Amino acid sequence: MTAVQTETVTRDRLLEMQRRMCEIRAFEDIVKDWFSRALVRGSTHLYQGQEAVAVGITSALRRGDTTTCTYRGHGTVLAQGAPLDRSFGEILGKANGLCGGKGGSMHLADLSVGALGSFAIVGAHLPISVGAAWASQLLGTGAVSATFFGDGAANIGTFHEALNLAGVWKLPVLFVLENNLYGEYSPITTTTANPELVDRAAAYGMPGLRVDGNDVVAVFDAAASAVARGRSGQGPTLIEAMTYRQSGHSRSDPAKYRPAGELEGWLARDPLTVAERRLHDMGVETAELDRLRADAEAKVRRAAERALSWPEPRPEDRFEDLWVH
Amino acid sequence: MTAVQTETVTRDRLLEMQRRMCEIRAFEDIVKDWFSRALVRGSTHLYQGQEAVAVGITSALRRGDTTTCTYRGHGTVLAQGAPLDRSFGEILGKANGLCGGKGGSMHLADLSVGALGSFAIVGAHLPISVGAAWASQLLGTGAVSATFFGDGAANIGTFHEALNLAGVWKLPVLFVLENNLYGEYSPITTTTANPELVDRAAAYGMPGLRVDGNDVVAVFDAAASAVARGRSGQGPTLIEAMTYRQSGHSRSDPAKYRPAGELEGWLARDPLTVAERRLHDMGVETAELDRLRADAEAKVRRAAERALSWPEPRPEDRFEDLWVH
Amino acid sequence: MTTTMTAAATVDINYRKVIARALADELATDTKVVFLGEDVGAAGGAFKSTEGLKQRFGDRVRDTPISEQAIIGAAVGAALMGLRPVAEIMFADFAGVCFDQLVNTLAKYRYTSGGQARVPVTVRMANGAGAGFGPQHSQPAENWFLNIPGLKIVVPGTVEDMYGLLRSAIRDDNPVLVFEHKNLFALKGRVPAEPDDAYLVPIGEADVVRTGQDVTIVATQQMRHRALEAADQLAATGVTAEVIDPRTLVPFDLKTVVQSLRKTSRLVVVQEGPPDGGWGATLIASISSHHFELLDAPPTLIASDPVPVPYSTPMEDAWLPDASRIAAVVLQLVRF
Amino acid sequence: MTTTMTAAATVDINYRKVIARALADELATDTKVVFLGEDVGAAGGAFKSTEGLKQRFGDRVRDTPISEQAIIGAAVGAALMGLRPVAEIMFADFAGVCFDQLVNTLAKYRYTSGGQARVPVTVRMANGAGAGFGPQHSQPAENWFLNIPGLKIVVPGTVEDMYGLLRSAIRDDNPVLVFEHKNLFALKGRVPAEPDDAYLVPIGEADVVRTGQDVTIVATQQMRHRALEAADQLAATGVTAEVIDPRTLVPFDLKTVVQSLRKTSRLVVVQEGPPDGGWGATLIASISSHHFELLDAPPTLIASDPVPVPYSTPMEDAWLPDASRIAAVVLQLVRF
Ligand SMILES: Cc1ncc(C[n+]2csc(CCOP(=O)(O)OP(=O)(O)O)c2C)c(N)n1
Ligand SMILES: Cc1ncc(C[n+]2csc(CCOP(=O)(O)OP(=O)(O)O)c2C)c(N)n1
Ligand SMILES: [Mg+2]
Ligand SMILES: [Mg+2]
Repeated sequence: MTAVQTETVTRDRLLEMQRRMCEIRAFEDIVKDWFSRALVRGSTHLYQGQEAVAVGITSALRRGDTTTCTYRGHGTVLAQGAPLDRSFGEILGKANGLCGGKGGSMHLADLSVGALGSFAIVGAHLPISVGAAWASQLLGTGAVSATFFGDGAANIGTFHEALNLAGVWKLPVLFVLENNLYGEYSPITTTTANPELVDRAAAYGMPGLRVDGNDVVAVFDAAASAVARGRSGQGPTLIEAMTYRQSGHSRSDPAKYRPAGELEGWLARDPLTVAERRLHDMGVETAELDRLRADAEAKVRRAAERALSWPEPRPEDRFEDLWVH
Repeated sequence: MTAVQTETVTRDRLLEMQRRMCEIRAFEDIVKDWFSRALVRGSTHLYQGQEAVAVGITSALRRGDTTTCTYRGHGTVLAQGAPLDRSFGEILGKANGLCGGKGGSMHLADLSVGALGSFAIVGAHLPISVGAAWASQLLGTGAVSATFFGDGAANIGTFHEALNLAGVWKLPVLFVLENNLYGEYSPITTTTANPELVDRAAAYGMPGLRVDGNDVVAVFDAAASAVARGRSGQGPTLIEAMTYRQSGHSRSDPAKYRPAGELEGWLARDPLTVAERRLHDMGVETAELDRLRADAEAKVRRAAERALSWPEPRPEDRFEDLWVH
Repeated sequence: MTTTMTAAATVDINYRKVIARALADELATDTKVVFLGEDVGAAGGAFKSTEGLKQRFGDRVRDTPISEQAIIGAAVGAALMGLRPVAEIMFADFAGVCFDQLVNTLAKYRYTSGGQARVPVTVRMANGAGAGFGPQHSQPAENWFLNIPGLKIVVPGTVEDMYGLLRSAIRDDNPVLVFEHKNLFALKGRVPAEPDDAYLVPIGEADVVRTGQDVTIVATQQMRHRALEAADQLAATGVTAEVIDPRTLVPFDLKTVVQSLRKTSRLVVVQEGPPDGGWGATLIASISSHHFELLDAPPTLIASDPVPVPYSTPMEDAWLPDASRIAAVVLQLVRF
Repeated sequence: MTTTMTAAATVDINYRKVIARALADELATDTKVVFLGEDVGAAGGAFKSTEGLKQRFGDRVRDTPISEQAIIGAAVGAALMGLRPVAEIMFADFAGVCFDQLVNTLAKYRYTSGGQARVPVTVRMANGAGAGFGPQHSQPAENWFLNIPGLKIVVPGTVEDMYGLLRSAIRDDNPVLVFEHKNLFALKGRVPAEPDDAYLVPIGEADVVRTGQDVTIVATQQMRHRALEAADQLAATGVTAEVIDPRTLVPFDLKTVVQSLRKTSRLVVVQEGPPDGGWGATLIASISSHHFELLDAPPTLIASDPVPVPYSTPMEDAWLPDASRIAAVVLQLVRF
C-alpha cells in the first residue's frame, strides 16, 4: 500500500467537488423517493455515502478519458458530467432518457462525456475499460480509463482477467474498488478469503492504493497519481476506496444485517460532511456551504420535474437501436 | 513462500515413485509415437518431463482423496492408479477405454481410483475439486482434493474464483500449479503481469509453496504438508511446481519458440534422472535402476498391445451414458 | 391436471414462497441435499425465496462469494462425491457468466466419463421479463440450453408445479435447470401442509390446462396464463382452445401435444423470448416434420420480438405477447 | 453463386490459410482494424491460420493471456473507442467461457445505450465436429447464439466464402460471429492475388450452390458438401436437388429458400449439431408458419444426435449426418 500525498486541492476545486457531491446526493434522494412511490420499476441501487469516490476519481480525469461502472452507477455517470434531467429520464424510462428508456436505472451511459456505461452483470465492465485503455495505448491518445466496482465484484473471474491483462500490457487503467463492506447483504469477510483487497494489486504487477473513500480529497490525490502513472505509460493502478453504502443494497433491502452502530459511525463521516469540514478549514463560511447545498438541491429538483414531464417511448421504439443499418 | 522440509521419503517409497514415473514416461512415449503414426486423431498433450509433479503429489494422497487435471492429464490419472491398458484404450477410442471412447486423450477419468477427470477447458476443473473438498468438509470424510493446472491457467477467471472460495471456506484443496513456463506457445512473461505465481496464494488467504517440480521428493514433501493442513481443517494450499514440458504443446507443435539451450538444460534435470541420482545416493545400484525402467517399459508395452487389440465401440454406443434413466 | 390431489390438508402459499418450502422439504427428506448460492442463506435470497433455510439446515445451506463459475463447478464436484447440490444463480441472465460450467462441465460430465458418475445437480434461476429489470436481468434464458444435450429443463408456471417440479428436480439423478419466473412470484396456490410425495410433479409430463376442440395452444410460465386469458376471450366468440403447459422443455412431452392435435389440427405456440432458436420453433419443427398430416393450418409461433428486453414499460409490455394478440392469431387460424 | 468473379488474377489457397489472407487484407485496408487472441501472434495461431500477421502488423496483432472474458470485453471497449477489433476464440466451444461477454455485453451494448455507439467487433472461432477432438472441442456452437438478438452469425463453407465473409464481417458496424469449420481446413479454393473488393461476400445472402427441381436442401459448412454429395447420388436416381448454403444464419436469407420452394415444394434442412434449438428447426418453423401452402411434404430436419460429440471415430462419424442418409431422406420425401 503506497502512501498518498494529500492537500493538493484548491478551495475552488473542492467547492466544485462538493457541488457535484451535493447534486448526486440530491439526485439519489429523489430516486429513492420515486422508488418508494413505485414511480420506477425493477430494482435500483443507490449511491448515497459513496459520492466522494465518483467525484474524487472523475475530478482527476480530463476530456477523452472514460469510465465504466456498475448498476450502482448513477453517481459516477453524473460525476462525469451526464445531464441530470436525462439521467432522471432514463431511470423513469422516458424517451428522452440517456438511453431512450432502453437501459434504465442499471444502465446509465453517456458516451458524449466518456461515461461508457453502467453494467448490470457484476464484473462484466472491467474488461471493457481495459479495452478502452488498449485503444488509448494503440492510438497514442494518452486517455486513461477508470472502472468502478464493488468489494463483492473482486471475487468474480473478470476481475482477475482484467487486472492481469491491464498489468501485463501496462495499460492506463484505474481500477477503482469501492469497498463498502458488503456484497448485496454478505459482509466481505464471509465471501473473501483475504479481505485486504488492496494487496491483490501485487499479483497483477501494479501498485495498490487504499484511501479513505469518504474524503474526496484523498480519493482525488490517489486518482491523480494513478492518472499520471497511466498517462506516462507505466500501467494500471488499483485504488481501494473504503466507503459505505448508506442505503440498503436495493429498494427492497432493509439492511437488517448491519451491526448496531455501524451506519451511525459512517454517517458521522458522511462524505459531504468531511468535505464541508475541509472547506471550513479553508475559510469557507457555513452560509456559503448551505447555499451551495440548497442550490444543488434546487437544480436537481428542477431537473427531476423536467424528466417527469417528458413522454414515454412509443412501444414501436423497441425495434430501434439494435442494428447499425 | 514457505520453506519445505525434504528427505522424508524412504528408499522403497522412492523406488515405487520412480517406477510410476517410468511407466508414465513409457506411456507417453508410446502415445507420441501413435500420434505421429496417426493412430490417434484430434490433439494430444504429453506429460514427458513433468512426471515428478503427478507422482509426487498423488503419492501423498490416500484412498478417498481425489484429483482433477487437464488435457495434459495422462500422467496424473496414471499416477493415481488408473489401469495402463484402459488408459491407452481411451486414447485410442476403444470400447474398453476408461470412458468407453467417449472422452479420448483429453478426458481420461477413473472414478474408482479418485481420478475425477481430465478437463479440456482451461481452468474449468478447479471449481470441481473445490466442490469435492466441500463435500469432504460437510461429510467429515477427511478427504483432500488435488487439482492440477498450468501456468497459463492461472490467468483465467475460474482460477481466481476457485482459490478464493476454497480459501474463504477453508477447504482441503491442493492447488497444484505446474509451471512449465509456457501456455501453448506463449512464454509466461508475455501473458502474466507478475510471473511470481506462488505469491498469488496470499490474495486467497492460503500458503504458497514453490518447489522443484522435477524432484519428486520435493514435490512429495510439499504435498504431504499441504495434505496435513487440509485434513486438519486448516484449508487449502497453492503449490507451484517448477517444471518443463519436454514435448511441444501438442502433436503439431515443433516448439521453435524455445530459446536455444533451454530444453537441454531441463533435460539434464529430467525428473527420472533426478530421482535416479537420489536413489543412487541411497545405495541403489545402477543395474537395479535400469531393470526397474526396463520392467516398467515392458509392462507399458504389453498394456499398449492389449489396448490395440481391443474392438472399437459400435456407432450406436454413442446414445449411451448421457442420461441416468 | 396430472398432479394427483389427495385429501391431505393443504395450505395457501405463493410462487415465491413455495420455493423455500420445496427446498426445505427436500433438505429435510434427504441429508445428501445441500444448497449454495449468493446471499441465499443469512439474507434469505435476493427475492426472499429461500428464507429460513440457513437457520434450519445450518452448514448444508451456504452463502457464496459472487463467483458463478465456482458455484456451478463446486456443485458438480460435490455431486461427484455423493451429495445432491442445489445451486442458485440469482438471475437466469447470469447463466452467461457460468455458461461453460453448465454446458461443458455439468451437461457433459457423465457422457464424457462414459457413464462413470451421476451428477444430480439442480440449478435454480430467476427467469423472464415483465418486471422492469432491463436488458440484462429479464431474459427467458431457458432457450439458451436447448441445443446442449445433457440438461433437463423445467419451467413451472404455477405454485403447484413449482413445488412438485423443484422437488422432482432435486430427486432426479441428472442435471436439471429450474427456471423460476420472476413475474409469477405473487401467484397464489396450494400445497400440502406436510411434505407429501403425492404432490411431486414428474419431469417430462405436460399438463392439459384447459380442454378445447378448435386449436391447441402450447405455452409456459407467464405465457400459460396469457394463453388461458386468450382462451377465455375466444370462448366468447365460440372458439374453444385447448391449452397445454409442457412444464418441462427437456425432455419434451410431445405425445400430449400430438394427442391434442389429432382433435384440433391447429397449433399455436406462445413463447416468451425472441423467436429464433427457442423451444417454440423446435416444437413447431418437430410437429411439422413428424406429424405434418395432422395440421390443417400453418403451425404458428407467437414469440417476443427479436430485440433485447427493453427497460421502459411501454416497450417491455409490447415485447411480451399478450392475450389479445394470442386470441387474434387463433381466430385467423381457425378461419384458415 | 452470388460472389462476383472478376477477371483479376487469382491464387490457389486452402480454407485454413485464407483466414490469414482475409485478416491481412483488412488489416492493410483499415488501420483501425486490430486483432487479439491466444497465441495468434508470435505463434501464428493454434491452427496456424494467422501466420505472418504479427510480423507484418506489429502491435495491432496481440497475443493475450488465457482470459476469454477479458479478450471479448477488451474488444468491446476498444470498439467503443473507434477501433475495429477482431477477437479469436480458439475453439468455438470456449465461447461458453465468455458467453456473458458475448450475449450480455457485445450483443446488447448498442441497444442498451439507446444506440449511442457502434460495436464493430468480429469474433472468430474454430467450429464443429469430425476431427476427433472430443466432447469439449467439437461443438457446432453457432446454434448457441440464435436466441440472442444483436449478433450477426456467418458460417462460411468454402474458401471463397471464408475470404469474402470474414472481410465483410470486419467491415460490418455490428458484432459478427464468424465460425470457421475445423474439418474444412484442407478445402481448396481461389481468391484474388491482390485485395479486391469484388470478392467481398455480402452478409445475409444465401448461395444457390446447385439448382434442381425436386427438393430444396439447405445446409452449411461440412453439411453443404455432404448435401452436394447426396445430390450427386440422387441425380443417378433421376431426382434433382437444389442445394442452398445460407452462409449467414443471422440475418437469414429466407427469400432465397422460399423462391426455391416455389419450385420444389419440398424442404430438407441438414444441420450439424443436435436438433433442438438449432437454426434448422428455426428455418423449418419459419417456413411452416409463413409458407405452409408451399409445402407438399413434411419439411424435414436432418441433424446430429441429441448427445455430446463423442471422441471415438465410429461414434463421431455416426453423429454427423452423411450423404447417404441425406439422399435416403430425400427419396422418401419425393415419394410422399
Ligand atoms: C454476475 C452477477 N452475479 C450476481 C449479481 C447480483 N448482484 C448484484 S449487485 C451484487 C452485489 C455486489 O456487491 P459489490 O460488488 O460489493 O457492489 P455494491 O453493490 O456493494 O456496490 C450482486 C450479487 C449480478 N448482478 N451479476
Ligand atoms: C478456456 C480455454 N481457452 C483456451 C484453451 C486452449 N488451450 C489449451 S492448452 C492451452 C495452454 C495452457 O497452458 P498452461 O495452463 O500453462 O498448461 P500447459 O498446457 O502448459 O500444461 C490453451 C490456451 C482451452 N483449452 N480452454
Ligand atoms: Mg460492496
Ligand atoms: Mg504451461
